[in-house]
Amino acid sequence: MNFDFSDEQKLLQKTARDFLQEHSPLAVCRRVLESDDELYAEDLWSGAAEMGWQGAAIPEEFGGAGFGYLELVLIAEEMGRALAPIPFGSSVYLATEAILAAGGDEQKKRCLPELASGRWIGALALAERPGRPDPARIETRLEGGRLTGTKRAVPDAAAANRAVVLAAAPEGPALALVDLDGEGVSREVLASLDPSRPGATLRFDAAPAEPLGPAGGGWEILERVLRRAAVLQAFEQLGGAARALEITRDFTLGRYAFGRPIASFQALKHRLADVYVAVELARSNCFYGAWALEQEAPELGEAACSARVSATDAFELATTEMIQMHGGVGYTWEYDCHLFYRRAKWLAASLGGAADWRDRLVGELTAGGGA
Amino acid sequence: MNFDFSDEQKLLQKTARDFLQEHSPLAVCRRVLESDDELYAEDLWSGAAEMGWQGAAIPEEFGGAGFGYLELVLIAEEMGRALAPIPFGSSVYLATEAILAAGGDEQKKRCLPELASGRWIGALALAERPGRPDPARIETRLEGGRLTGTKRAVPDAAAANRAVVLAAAPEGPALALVDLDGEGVSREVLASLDPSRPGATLRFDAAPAEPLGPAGGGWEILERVLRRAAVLQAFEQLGGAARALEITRDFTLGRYAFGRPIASFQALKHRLADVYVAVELARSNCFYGAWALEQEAPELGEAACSARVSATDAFELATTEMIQMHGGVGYTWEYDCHLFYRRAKWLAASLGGAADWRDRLVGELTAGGGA
Amino acid sequence: MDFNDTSEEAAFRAEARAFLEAHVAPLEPGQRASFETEDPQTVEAAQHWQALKKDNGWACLTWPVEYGGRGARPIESVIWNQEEARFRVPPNIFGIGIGMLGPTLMAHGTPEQRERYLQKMARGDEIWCQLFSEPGAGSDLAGLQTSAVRDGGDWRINGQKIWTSGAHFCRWGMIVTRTDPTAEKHDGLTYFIVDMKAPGVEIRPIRQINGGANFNQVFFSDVRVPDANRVDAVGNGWRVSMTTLLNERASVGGAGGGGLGVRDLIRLAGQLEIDGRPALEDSHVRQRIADFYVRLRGVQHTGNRTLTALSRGQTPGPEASISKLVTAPLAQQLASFAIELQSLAGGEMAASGFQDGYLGSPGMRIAAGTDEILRNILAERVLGLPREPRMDKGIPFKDIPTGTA
Amino acid sequence: MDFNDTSEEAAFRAEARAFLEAHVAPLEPGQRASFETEDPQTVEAAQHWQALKKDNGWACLTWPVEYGGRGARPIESVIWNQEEARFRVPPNIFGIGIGMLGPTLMAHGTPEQRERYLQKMARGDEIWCQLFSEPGAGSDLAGLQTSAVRDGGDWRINGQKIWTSGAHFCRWGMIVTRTDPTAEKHDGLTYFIVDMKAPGVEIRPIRQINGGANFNQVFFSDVRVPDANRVDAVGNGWRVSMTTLLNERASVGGAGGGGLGVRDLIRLAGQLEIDGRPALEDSHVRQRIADFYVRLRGVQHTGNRTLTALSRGQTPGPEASISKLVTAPLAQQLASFAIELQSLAGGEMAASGFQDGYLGSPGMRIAAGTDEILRNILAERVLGLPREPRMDKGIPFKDIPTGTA
Repeated sequence: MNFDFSDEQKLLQKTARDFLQEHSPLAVCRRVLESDDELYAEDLWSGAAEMGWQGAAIPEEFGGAGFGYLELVLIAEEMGRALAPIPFGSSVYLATEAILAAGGDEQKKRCLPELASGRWIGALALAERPGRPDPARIETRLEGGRLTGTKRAVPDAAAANRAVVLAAAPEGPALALVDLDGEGVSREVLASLDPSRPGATLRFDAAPAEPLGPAGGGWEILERVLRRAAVLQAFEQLGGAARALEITRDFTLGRYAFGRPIASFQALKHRLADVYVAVELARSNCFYGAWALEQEAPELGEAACSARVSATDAFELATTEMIQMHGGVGYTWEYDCHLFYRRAKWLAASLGGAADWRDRLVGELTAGGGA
Repeated sequence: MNFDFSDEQKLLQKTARDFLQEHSPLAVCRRVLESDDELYAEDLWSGAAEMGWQGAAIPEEFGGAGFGYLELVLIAEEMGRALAPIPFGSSVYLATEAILAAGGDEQKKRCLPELASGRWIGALALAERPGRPDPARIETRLEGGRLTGTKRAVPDAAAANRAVVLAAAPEGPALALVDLDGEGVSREVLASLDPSRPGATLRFDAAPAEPLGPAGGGWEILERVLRRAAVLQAFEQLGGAARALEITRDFTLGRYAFGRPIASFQALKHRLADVYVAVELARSNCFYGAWALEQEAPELGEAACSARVSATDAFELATTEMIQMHGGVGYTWEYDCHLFYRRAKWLAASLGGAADWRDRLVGELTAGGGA
Repeated sequence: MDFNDTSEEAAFRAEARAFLEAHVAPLEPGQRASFETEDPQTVEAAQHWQALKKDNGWACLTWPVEYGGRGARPIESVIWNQEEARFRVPPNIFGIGIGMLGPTLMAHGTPEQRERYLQKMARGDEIWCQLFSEPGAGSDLAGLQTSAVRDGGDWRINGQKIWTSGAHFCRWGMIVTRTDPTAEKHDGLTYFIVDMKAPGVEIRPIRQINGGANFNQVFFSDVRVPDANRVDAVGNGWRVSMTTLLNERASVGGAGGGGLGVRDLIRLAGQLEIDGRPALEDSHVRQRIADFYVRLRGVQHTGNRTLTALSRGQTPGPEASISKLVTAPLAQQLASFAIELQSLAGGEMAASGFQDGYLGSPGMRIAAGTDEILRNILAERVLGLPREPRMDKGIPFKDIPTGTA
Repeated sequence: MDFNDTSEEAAFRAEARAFLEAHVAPLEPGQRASFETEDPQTVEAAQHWQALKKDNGWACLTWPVEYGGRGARPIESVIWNQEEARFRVPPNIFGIGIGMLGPTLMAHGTPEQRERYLQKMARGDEIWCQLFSEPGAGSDLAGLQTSAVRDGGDWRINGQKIWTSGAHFCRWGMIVTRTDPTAEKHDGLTYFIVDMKAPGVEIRPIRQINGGANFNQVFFSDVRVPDANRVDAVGNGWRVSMTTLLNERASVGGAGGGGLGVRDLIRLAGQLEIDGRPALEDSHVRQRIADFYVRLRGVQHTGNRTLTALSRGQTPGPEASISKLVTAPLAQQLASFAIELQSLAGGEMAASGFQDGYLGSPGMRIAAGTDEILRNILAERVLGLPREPRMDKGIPFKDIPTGTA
């Protein structure tokens, strides 16, 4: 039984943590969150690229660092701990994965080095209306290399310069790659629940777009990409949850009421234990997801859903309790609780909430896979 | 605002409580539960009939006491408090209500006095398989005054001598009244989750049966009866929940650990507060249900669902916590916790679980009624 | 059992409605009187309306007539509030004074204090705020550290209060201070009336996580208070504060969640689709809606039971704590669920009002008694369970561990 | 990252499997070795199997060789258990002795005691039980009242123990008693080996709410124990007990829920219909199934992390408490939900195995550490949160309030 990361992988994680402690303290997240025009921390983004993180899972032949997924998940966990205000998830877990999954060799050679270097910032444009996306109701059209339609609430799209877009082609759902700074594209930056990760509405008016993967196969590729992204983002959620728990624990140890630390009151102790349990269950499910991702295992579907569900739940629980256990100060702008609370809900929404993934999990289980 | 019972009604409730304290201490419930052949407490049943309870809502012209529903709900609450091991709910809330709702004048004149006196013990035979009943899948047939088919898990059917049976007639779903001691009827007493309220499987082989209400209208009548029964049984659940809370409270006050009553530990205090809240919300919803029942108000559908859901939840929560807070002794046969725990789950099942009623509630709300 | 007024109540309601109709416009359907603005014009409008009510016998309904009230029964006050809520009136910024501080002065103040302050409080000529909580003393109010030290015939106050509503437009505040740190925790406190315009009083708004700023921090630097403004005896501040807080509970009562509710959720679910069918037909969505609905209806009907007790002349118990304990977490759960239902779009503030609700609801779970304090109240005062062991009894306040020494 | 044995582990596993295949039959798919029967034949069969294992070096794997063990690494013990679980073997009724009491004797017993008892314990020739809990001392074990009083060279034991497994077929028991009620609570305890066949020992089975009777009450009336059977010093019983209980935690570990699981629930949902469609397509049902599944998988993979630590020669922490804290309430919730799904039929025991699960699961939440105790352990030992204030410290045991005086 070897169900843990190797010492080398843990060392890489430690390096990432040290780097982010220095370059992405919570003040950086707060700076972007409070700013009207700083859409992401550019210095942090380029620093991460220098560390090779954007290209962690991109093979070296395509300009990546070629670390692999067991390394990338640990970087993701640290991104989550740091609440890094950069579009890492959208560019790395989604756009990069889409090109890795569906791109032709020429596309990979052309696009992946741009993504690995951080020059391209990718996003995935999926939703057109509130509610669970539905392949039968895609109104954005891709025809003759031109894209027309509107994508709503695209995560990280305020910062991105490229988008992988789900569109309806004559052959069926298709993915297309679009230059967001090119012709026929306009964007409206939106107020995000987590303003450190601003999204946008993207409008395409016959914008030039190149198909990604076989026409008509877009939905299947998307499903594959989402599954992989779910594992990666679950680690980000896990990192955030664990950090929220640590901060809450430390606060309750230092805060006294009735002559003793509030951490000694059983109501808080027991709920902190419950948060700890949720975080550890999420961690274990995430480990399994990482294994399945790295192995391209048939269990990936089930593992990704489980990791996603438990990490989403853990982060939401940890941050809800974080504010509550901080009491009045936890509800002030000045304290950092709301940074975590916002990020937790925003990450939950950005790949569709836990309910969607629960439903999908049962689909995986009853399709004949699973434990 | 006069959203409470009157002093006269409260006096009647007090009388009921006193009577049941004397004639239905928990030892009586335990006696029936542990007995292999005592199917219900016959003495208690006839005592209740002498008090006029079986006929509480039956008009005096049909042999009832004619108290009304605001009185009957309070008797039901006391039945719940006492865990009375008698088929009161099936006979009074279901069978009697079905005849009141659907019986012709002659039927009422003939049947209701029997039910009011307790000579007839009624049951409602509805389910044919596990899962939510479905009017499109009734296999029991009613034709030419003869009933054929099998009804499973009929609550209180071990004790009953009459049953109102849902059957498929040529015109559609129909209700029929059957003498369970008559020809063509056989019954198999089942081990119930709550053996103080044993159910049975009923097999009908061309058993003589008289139609109740218009042929083809059986499902609508049934829905009406279930709605009314839901309010009445909610009070029974409420009474059980409140008593479970009281017993648990008293136990935790008397039980010491670490030099102090376990009731002083915040983990228990806060959960007892949560049980109290659940009981009070249930009580308030029950009050509303009682008002709607008594008024035959258009809000009855919504009110019945709300009362049923919150009372079911409260009783299950109170009894689950009851065992847990009693600790080891709570898990022994000797202590009374399991009497409550069994009754709570059994009552939940006997009209279909809370999930069924939640679903029904949204139907009521979106059909244009409600608050 | 019914939901009707008694004939006496009906007469009162008719009279109240007649007065309202004569002076203010009814709210349109769906319209809400704004409760957020605290600009000078709004304050002035509120004072104007309060004065009009006072001059016509519709202010401070339950106060005795001698102090400017109407001597009405509590149920009548409820009826007035129900009726007034149907009209377009300025926000009520007098609640803390009239509901909590006025009754405190009646119980503990000197005849001079009652004479000087109550009528002006009743008429809204002078607005009042409450200065109890401190950064280090929230749920454990008696842990407060703001000091008052004798200085000739005056007192000098130093320290910091927090969560004060309306501090910047208030004329007077009621403050609890520590006058003897060597006494036991609850014994060394004294209660004062403090001039909010006095030198040394500094007010800073607190920004909340939802961007709102409904509360303030108030700093006291050598603020002088004459001994005539002391309420009740030196060292008796805890008892006086309890009077104030008991009246808070009575006046807060059934604070409904505010923000979007279950009807809004039903509407949302009617607009969204899951797998090509309305979300409102999805059984998971239905279960959640029903769960929210049943609990909220339970709270509402619990409120009706409380009103019934009032109508019958009884005193409702601390059962009122149920309302906030249920509705505040529920508002958070409901907003959270609605956001989840919006799926990918849920991360944008503009997707619906539920995003605002998600950011606003945590404050409801903390303000005016945290969930934890409310559970303690129910456990101890209703169920009669014992208190936790106290580590802060029987020793001088200054020796109680604070974690900061 | 993988789920594979190291080559050393694989070799051990092969060796273990070879021994098992040579002596016992494999379980058929879906078949379970019964764990409930405790009739004399079963006890005898269990002893026979244990002796065979012992004589071939497969008993007490982690015990030192000198005491009858194999000196194996903990991961090897796990591998053995995994392999043995695939075969049709009698129930293991030696776990308490071998897992908890043996290690206690190794740490605290005299050379004579180790010599006398350990080999026979290892071989199953003598079966052991544990006598710790009392009716008035469960979670608060140190509140125990069973007394041992010196009587010449012997001790006389009086009192009552509870929740003792297998008392009627055990030869020996390990008992903690109070020898000095005037000492502080944890200081007045002494630990003994007691002869379960001695005069004055009376065993009564306890009937559980699900009808089972896996535990006993044991009454002691003037039971004589020679001083040679005392384990460690007089007054040192608490420390000895802690050794026993630490070994309990290590051996209980990832106790899986037992009973019906999420796969059974999926099967049930596939058989039932809601509104004419399979319940497995109902979105509410799917949400609940997924919730159960995810948590159980989380527990399972947490177990894999623990095994990995063992495989790497590390000591797993009290994180193992997670398993029971999650699975026991979950088993109850799962059974409850399955019953609800059966709707009207859910009230009958025969409807499915979930009714049994509903009655059995509350015991899992209480036995071997209640949910509450497990949360305390996680909060204090993993998160480092402070203990509750203690009201039972610094005073003689006899003066601690018990509520019964």
